[in-house]
Amino acid sequence: MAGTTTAGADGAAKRQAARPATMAQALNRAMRDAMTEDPDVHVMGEDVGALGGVFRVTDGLTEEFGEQRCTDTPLAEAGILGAAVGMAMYGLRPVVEMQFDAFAYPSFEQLASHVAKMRNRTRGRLPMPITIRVPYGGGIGGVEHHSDSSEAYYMATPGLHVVTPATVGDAYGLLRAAIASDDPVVFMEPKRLYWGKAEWNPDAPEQVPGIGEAVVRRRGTSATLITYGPSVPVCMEAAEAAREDGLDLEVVDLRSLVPFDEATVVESVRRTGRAVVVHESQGFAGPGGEIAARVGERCFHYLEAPVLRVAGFDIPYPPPMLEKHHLPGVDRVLDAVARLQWESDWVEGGR
Amino acid sequence: MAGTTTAGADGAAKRQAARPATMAQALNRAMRDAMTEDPDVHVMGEDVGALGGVFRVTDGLTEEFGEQRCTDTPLAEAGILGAAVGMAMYGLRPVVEMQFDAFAYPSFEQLASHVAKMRNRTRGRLPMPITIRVPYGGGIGGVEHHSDSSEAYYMATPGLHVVTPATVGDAYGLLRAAIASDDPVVFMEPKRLYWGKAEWNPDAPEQVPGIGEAVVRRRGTSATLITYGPSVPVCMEAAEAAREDGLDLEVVDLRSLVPFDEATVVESVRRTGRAVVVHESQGFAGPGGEIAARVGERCFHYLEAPVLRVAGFDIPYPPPMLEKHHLPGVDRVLDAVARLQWESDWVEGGR
Amino acid sequence: MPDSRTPADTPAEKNEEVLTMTVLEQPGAYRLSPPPAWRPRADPAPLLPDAEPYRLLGTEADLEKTPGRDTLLRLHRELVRGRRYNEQATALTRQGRLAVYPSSTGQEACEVAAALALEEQDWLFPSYRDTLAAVARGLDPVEVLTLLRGDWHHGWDPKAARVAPLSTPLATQLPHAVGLAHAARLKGDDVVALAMVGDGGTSEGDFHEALNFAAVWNAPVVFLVQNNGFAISVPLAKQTAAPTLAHKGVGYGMPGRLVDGNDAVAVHSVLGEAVERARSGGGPTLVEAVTYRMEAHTNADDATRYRTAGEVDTWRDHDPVLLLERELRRRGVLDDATAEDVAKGAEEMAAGIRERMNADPELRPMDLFAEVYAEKTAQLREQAAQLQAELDAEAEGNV
Amino acid sequence: MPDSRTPADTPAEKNEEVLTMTVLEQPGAYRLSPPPAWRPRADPAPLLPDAEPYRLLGTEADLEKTPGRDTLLRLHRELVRGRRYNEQATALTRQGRLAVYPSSTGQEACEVAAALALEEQDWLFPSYRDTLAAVARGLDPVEVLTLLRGDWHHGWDPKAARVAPLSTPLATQLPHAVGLAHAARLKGDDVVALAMVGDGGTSEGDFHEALNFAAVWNAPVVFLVQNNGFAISVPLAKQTAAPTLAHKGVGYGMPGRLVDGNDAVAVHSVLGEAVERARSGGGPTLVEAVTYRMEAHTNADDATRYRTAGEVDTWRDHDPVLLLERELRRRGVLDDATAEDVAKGAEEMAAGIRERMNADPELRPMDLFAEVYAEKTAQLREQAAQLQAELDAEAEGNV
Ligand SMILES: Cc1ncc(C[n+]2csc(CCOP(=O)(O)OP(=O)(O)O)c2C)c(N)n1
Ligand SMILES: Cc1ncc(C[n+]2csc(CCOP(=O)(O)OP(=O)(O)O)c2C)c(N)n1
Ligand SMILES: [Mg+2]
Ligand SMILES: [Mg+2]
Repeated sequence: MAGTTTAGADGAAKRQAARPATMAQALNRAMRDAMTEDPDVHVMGEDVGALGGVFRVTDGLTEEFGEQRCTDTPLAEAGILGAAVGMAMYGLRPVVEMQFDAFAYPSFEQLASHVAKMRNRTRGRLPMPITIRVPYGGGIGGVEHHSDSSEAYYMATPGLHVVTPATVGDAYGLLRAAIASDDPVVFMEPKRLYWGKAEWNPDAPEQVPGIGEAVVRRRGTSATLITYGPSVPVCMEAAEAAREDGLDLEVVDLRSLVPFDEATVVESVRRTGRAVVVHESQGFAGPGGEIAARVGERCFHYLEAPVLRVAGFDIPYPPPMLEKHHLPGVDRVLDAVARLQWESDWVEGGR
Repeated sequence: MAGTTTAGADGAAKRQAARPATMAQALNRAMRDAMTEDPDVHVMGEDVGALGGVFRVTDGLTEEFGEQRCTDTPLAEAGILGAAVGMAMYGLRPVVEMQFDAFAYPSFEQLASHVAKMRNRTRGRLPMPITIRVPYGGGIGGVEHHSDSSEAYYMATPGLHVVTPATVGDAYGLLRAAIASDDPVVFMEPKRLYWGKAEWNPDAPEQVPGIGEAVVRRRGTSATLITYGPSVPVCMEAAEAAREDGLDLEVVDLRSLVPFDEATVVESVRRTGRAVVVHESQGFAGPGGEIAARVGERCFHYLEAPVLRVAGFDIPYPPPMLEKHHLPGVDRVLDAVARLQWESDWVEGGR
Repeated sequence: MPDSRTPADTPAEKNEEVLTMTVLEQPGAYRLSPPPAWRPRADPAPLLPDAEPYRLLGTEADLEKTPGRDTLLRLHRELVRGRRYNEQATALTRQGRLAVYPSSTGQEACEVAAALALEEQDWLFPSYRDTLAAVARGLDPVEVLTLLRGDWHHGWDPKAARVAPLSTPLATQLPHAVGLAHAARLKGDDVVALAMVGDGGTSEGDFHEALNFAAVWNAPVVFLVQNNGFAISVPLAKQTAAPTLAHKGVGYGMPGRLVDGNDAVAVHSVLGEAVERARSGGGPTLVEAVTYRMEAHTNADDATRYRTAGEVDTWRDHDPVLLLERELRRRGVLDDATAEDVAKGAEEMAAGIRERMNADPELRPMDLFAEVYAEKTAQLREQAAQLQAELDAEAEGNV
Repeated sequence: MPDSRTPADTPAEKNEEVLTMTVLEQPGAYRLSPPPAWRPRADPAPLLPDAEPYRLLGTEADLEKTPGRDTLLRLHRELVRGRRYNEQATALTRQGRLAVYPSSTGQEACEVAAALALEEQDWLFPSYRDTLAAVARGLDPVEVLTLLRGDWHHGWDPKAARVAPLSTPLATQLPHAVGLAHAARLKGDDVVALAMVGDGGTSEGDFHEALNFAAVWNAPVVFLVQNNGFAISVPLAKQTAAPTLAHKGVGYGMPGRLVDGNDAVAVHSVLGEAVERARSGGGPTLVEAVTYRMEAHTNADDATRYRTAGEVDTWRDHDPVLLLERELRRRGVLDDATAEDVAKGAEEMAAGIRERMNADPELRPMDLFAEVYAEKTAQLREQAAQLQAELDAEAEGNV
């Protein structure tokens, strides 16, 4: 997917070296570059114009490309996504911003019954090159309906790609790939990583693997942490901490939930023999179910211990003052790692 | 849950013996009896009145209870479910019919953001005793959008119960229990079992276990088939067929997907040492993911083979003339059973 | 039709202008210290529908001048063919050749007029009820019936035909029409979208959102509501309490037009005007065509459960084919020879459909995986291989 | 307000009657052989809003007769307290005592009038913007602010207070109001529901579906749209092209009323009339109150990105508190002593809020599992045990 990480049309005069950039800035740059390169790319959503989005991810796009390229729509998510379907039918590449995870739900019928199915029902004649950006997850002190992790819904809908970056570089590269994709991509942006910074060169963004490829963020031999999005930094921290216990954990960042990179995951777990799936979404019928089931099936003879899951509780997302009790943190990850039957002392009843 | 299977207010004169009844008739009778016993039970939906619903499940209810107790609503699913929320807030017990699985999607926001969360956010002060009847699944020759299996969406939404009958007796008993429940129940009715008949006495319906209890439909020792709804008859047939191969399969009918009866499932698999999860919904991120992951974790040391899944393909539901290729049938179940490493000949790459 | 309804009299100005309006142009003044003068954002009067459904048949309008003899005869021919098409499709259902058929018998005037109102480059957005509109637009009936036959979900090339797939989830096609029309305008193309929906569909949120987007974006869209009296079994009175469905237009800032949906000439005229208005930058129009569904909802429905034969009979006198034929004969536009010729053509069309639909369709099971994505995922490759193996085994007679 | 708008003049008859209308009462007649005479289902004329926002302040209306001195003074007191409440809540945000606060500064007339228009047994359905309406209805401000403080999602007993939880997903509370009002009517109870929504919220499908259900069911509901000019950054002109939002009413068969939302007496009067109309079986009303959001959307918003200070300034002269106070003084209804007394009361209320909100709320982590279901599932029992163990370990200083 070489074309997806080019730096846009800026002249050499404006070129810069790497400098600290946030994920929000990288996402913004990805849209800017895509819009510059392809006049068919249109950004639309609530408050994406003058305001630049409530997270400022579309900052400056209307100023640069005009109101017809980055458009404040009426406040109606089904209407937004439905209109995007029509625009895609006419050859545009809409990039839709849903303001918060739970506010994508009104568009669920358009998503499940049209966006996901249009290519298939028309035997490929009406592909849906739509990117649906969904800020997701908690940890930002949001009140109810502002912190849902809705990726399980999208994963369970054949026809959609589901992608989620965990790093600044991936944010840029994966969003470019999503916009360039001829298939609909639900692009899940971990809210609490929006302001995380990394060294990054907007004029020569690093090449990153494309949609459908997981990445081993940290090599290890003792056990594999399988994770994505907002839980990647948690797992990296847990892996650091586990070194004190003499454990060398591998961390796999899935990057795409659909397509699912089974090869990378299975290779890792067969090598380490142990796995913990970590995510923020509720555990029951959450993404980890599919992942653990698949690992269990494909790595059966290599497993030294059951595949464990560390996830959000099976509850509606808590109010801000209690969210820390819900979010899977380093301690819970380490607890799960400790239960991976290092000495065949399997404890019944843990999660 | 004793009160949920009483026979209604009919006098002895009208009492009858068991006779062949369809699942549709049992569901109809469940609503009739619930409405007779409790004036707060209201049935509502599209065409539930004079027409008796497109599957005739509400046949005669308007005639018997009047238009205010069984109400043809305007054609707007979010409005129906949203109005039901308000009615429940005032103490009614709405029973909502969604006409087909995919036509419940417009109400997704009301379901996920209100129905599922209202009790929790109000600390129990506004429970939501709403039953949402969703005819689901395929095998009836329906054109697109008429055969979805949407249960994964509801399972992934904490706060909802998800229940699905596979027998005439369960249809009555579980629907009575759903209507009697103070929590919202998504009641998934397997369309292609609507017209399946069994001996059943409407005036003395059999007592069945309540919501949250699985049932072992067939005892066996070789392996456990874990299934629900439309796939229960398929698994029963597969179990019969497997006897030819000398295999004695156990069949667990989950009946409730939420709450999930882990105890029954785990007990069974620990006993047989092998398990196949069977459902019609797409495999990837489908209900079987959670089930297989949970069994894998809780039965790890008892498993002789990986937990396998037999499911619908990861595709939009096919057109009527091709659906037979999609639906998990007896042969696919037997194929999976054959791959349960009876002689340690694990085959890579099968599903 | 009042003259005030000309395309020049647009409810919303061009988009650019609308966007520069500020909140100060809203109402809210306190008389004692007036803020900038209040005015409504559009004049409501021209957006309101006529007091009665607009008609041309049975009036003294000079139809030979407008729409003219050719159009009258074309409408007649298509109506007769349309009726025959509906009968043929219904018959195919009885023979098990179609999984289901939602007939538009009684609604042919709307179906045909919708197709004829559009130019070559325009787009039609039909619902499941509107296969006839697609056929009248020139599509191959066998391709059009694919969804209802059941060998695939959809049968024609939407881009080549500029007819969107039949939409089953109610009203969901309306925002698509808005988005497409908007996109075409952004690209500078002269394209109008005409989207069809039923009276029941107007209750859905997507109807509301689509009309609002269309008005705010001033998109070249015509919304045609066929009010055929029922949403399956539910009569209009349980669907809405509005004076007419056309009265919804003003709430979006677009004109609402009310027309006798069984008067083919009137529907054609109203739609034609709305299409012209859209084409010339005047924005969207909502048209309510009052008609009646003569058959059951589909062959699977039992209409006797919710309406009387007498009610249906009353509408037989208002049959759109009858009305037009009677009028054209009265005016001397249609003679026996032409009528016979038309009938013969319709018979031939029906025979062609019958013959081709009686052949078994070619089934392509492997297509189940072909276009889920542009490229199959690893999981889909596995699953496709599994099905292929099953099919191979079956072909070898192993199963 | 024209006299034709009396409750007797209802748009939809009683439900029972509506449901017996048949499709033959629809339009669609062919003049040459007339079907049963066509008539619209309701007379549209009385459903249309006034040409300008209705006002009472600054007019010669005899306010001391209606609404009367007591109500005028009550409105004034609540407006002053409301303003003070808004200021206090905003200040608490700056001090980190609230997670977020969507202020209703500038909209106090709507908030207060909504609360005062209802009887004891009636229900209020507020959005996140409408904490003041809940407070003006008599709820404890600290309970009302629970959601925005963040210790729990909701803070009062909705049944005891007859105030539904603050609704964050836009317009979703409207069908709830319809369902509740409908249920109460079915039970024979005298209950009216008043539901509040913003101008942006009117674009959502749920708005449409709720209004349609209300009209078809003839439910006793009043929909109050506070058109405060913006949906976060999006101005009204990008939200709708309608002449006014009140023009949406006719499309559902309910009256649409347009009122100056900064004229507390006018809003109170229009809402009072709509509530009475609903109570007496006249069905729902849509009220658009034209007002202005003086603060940013919430403390997290930067309003300078999308509007000028000048625009905001223009509205300062139309401040609802100022308007009412000026008028009451002009009319001699309000004297210095009363005004001072009112101000003092407001200060005391603010001090009370400050003090209680400065105390740390009692956090109850185990409540995360308490009311997900009536009874915990096995999975939730496991998870609760896990959290309890973690909390215990923490309490013992083990973590
Ligand atoms: C979202 C959605 N809900 C429900 C249905 C099921 N359904 C199919 S047709 C129909 C009635 C539609 O009535 P109307 O809009 O008046 O169109 P008509 O069939 O009369 O042409 C219903 C309820 C559907 N297709 N989509
Ligand atoms: C369904 C939904 N979509 C988006 C949002 C995010 N959001 C919160 S407030 C708001 C603007 C609402 O504007 P308006 O309805 O005019 O109410 P106001 O804030 O002006 O009172 C938006 C877009 C939401 N809360 N719910
Ligand atoms: Mg209809
Ligand atoms: Mg607003």
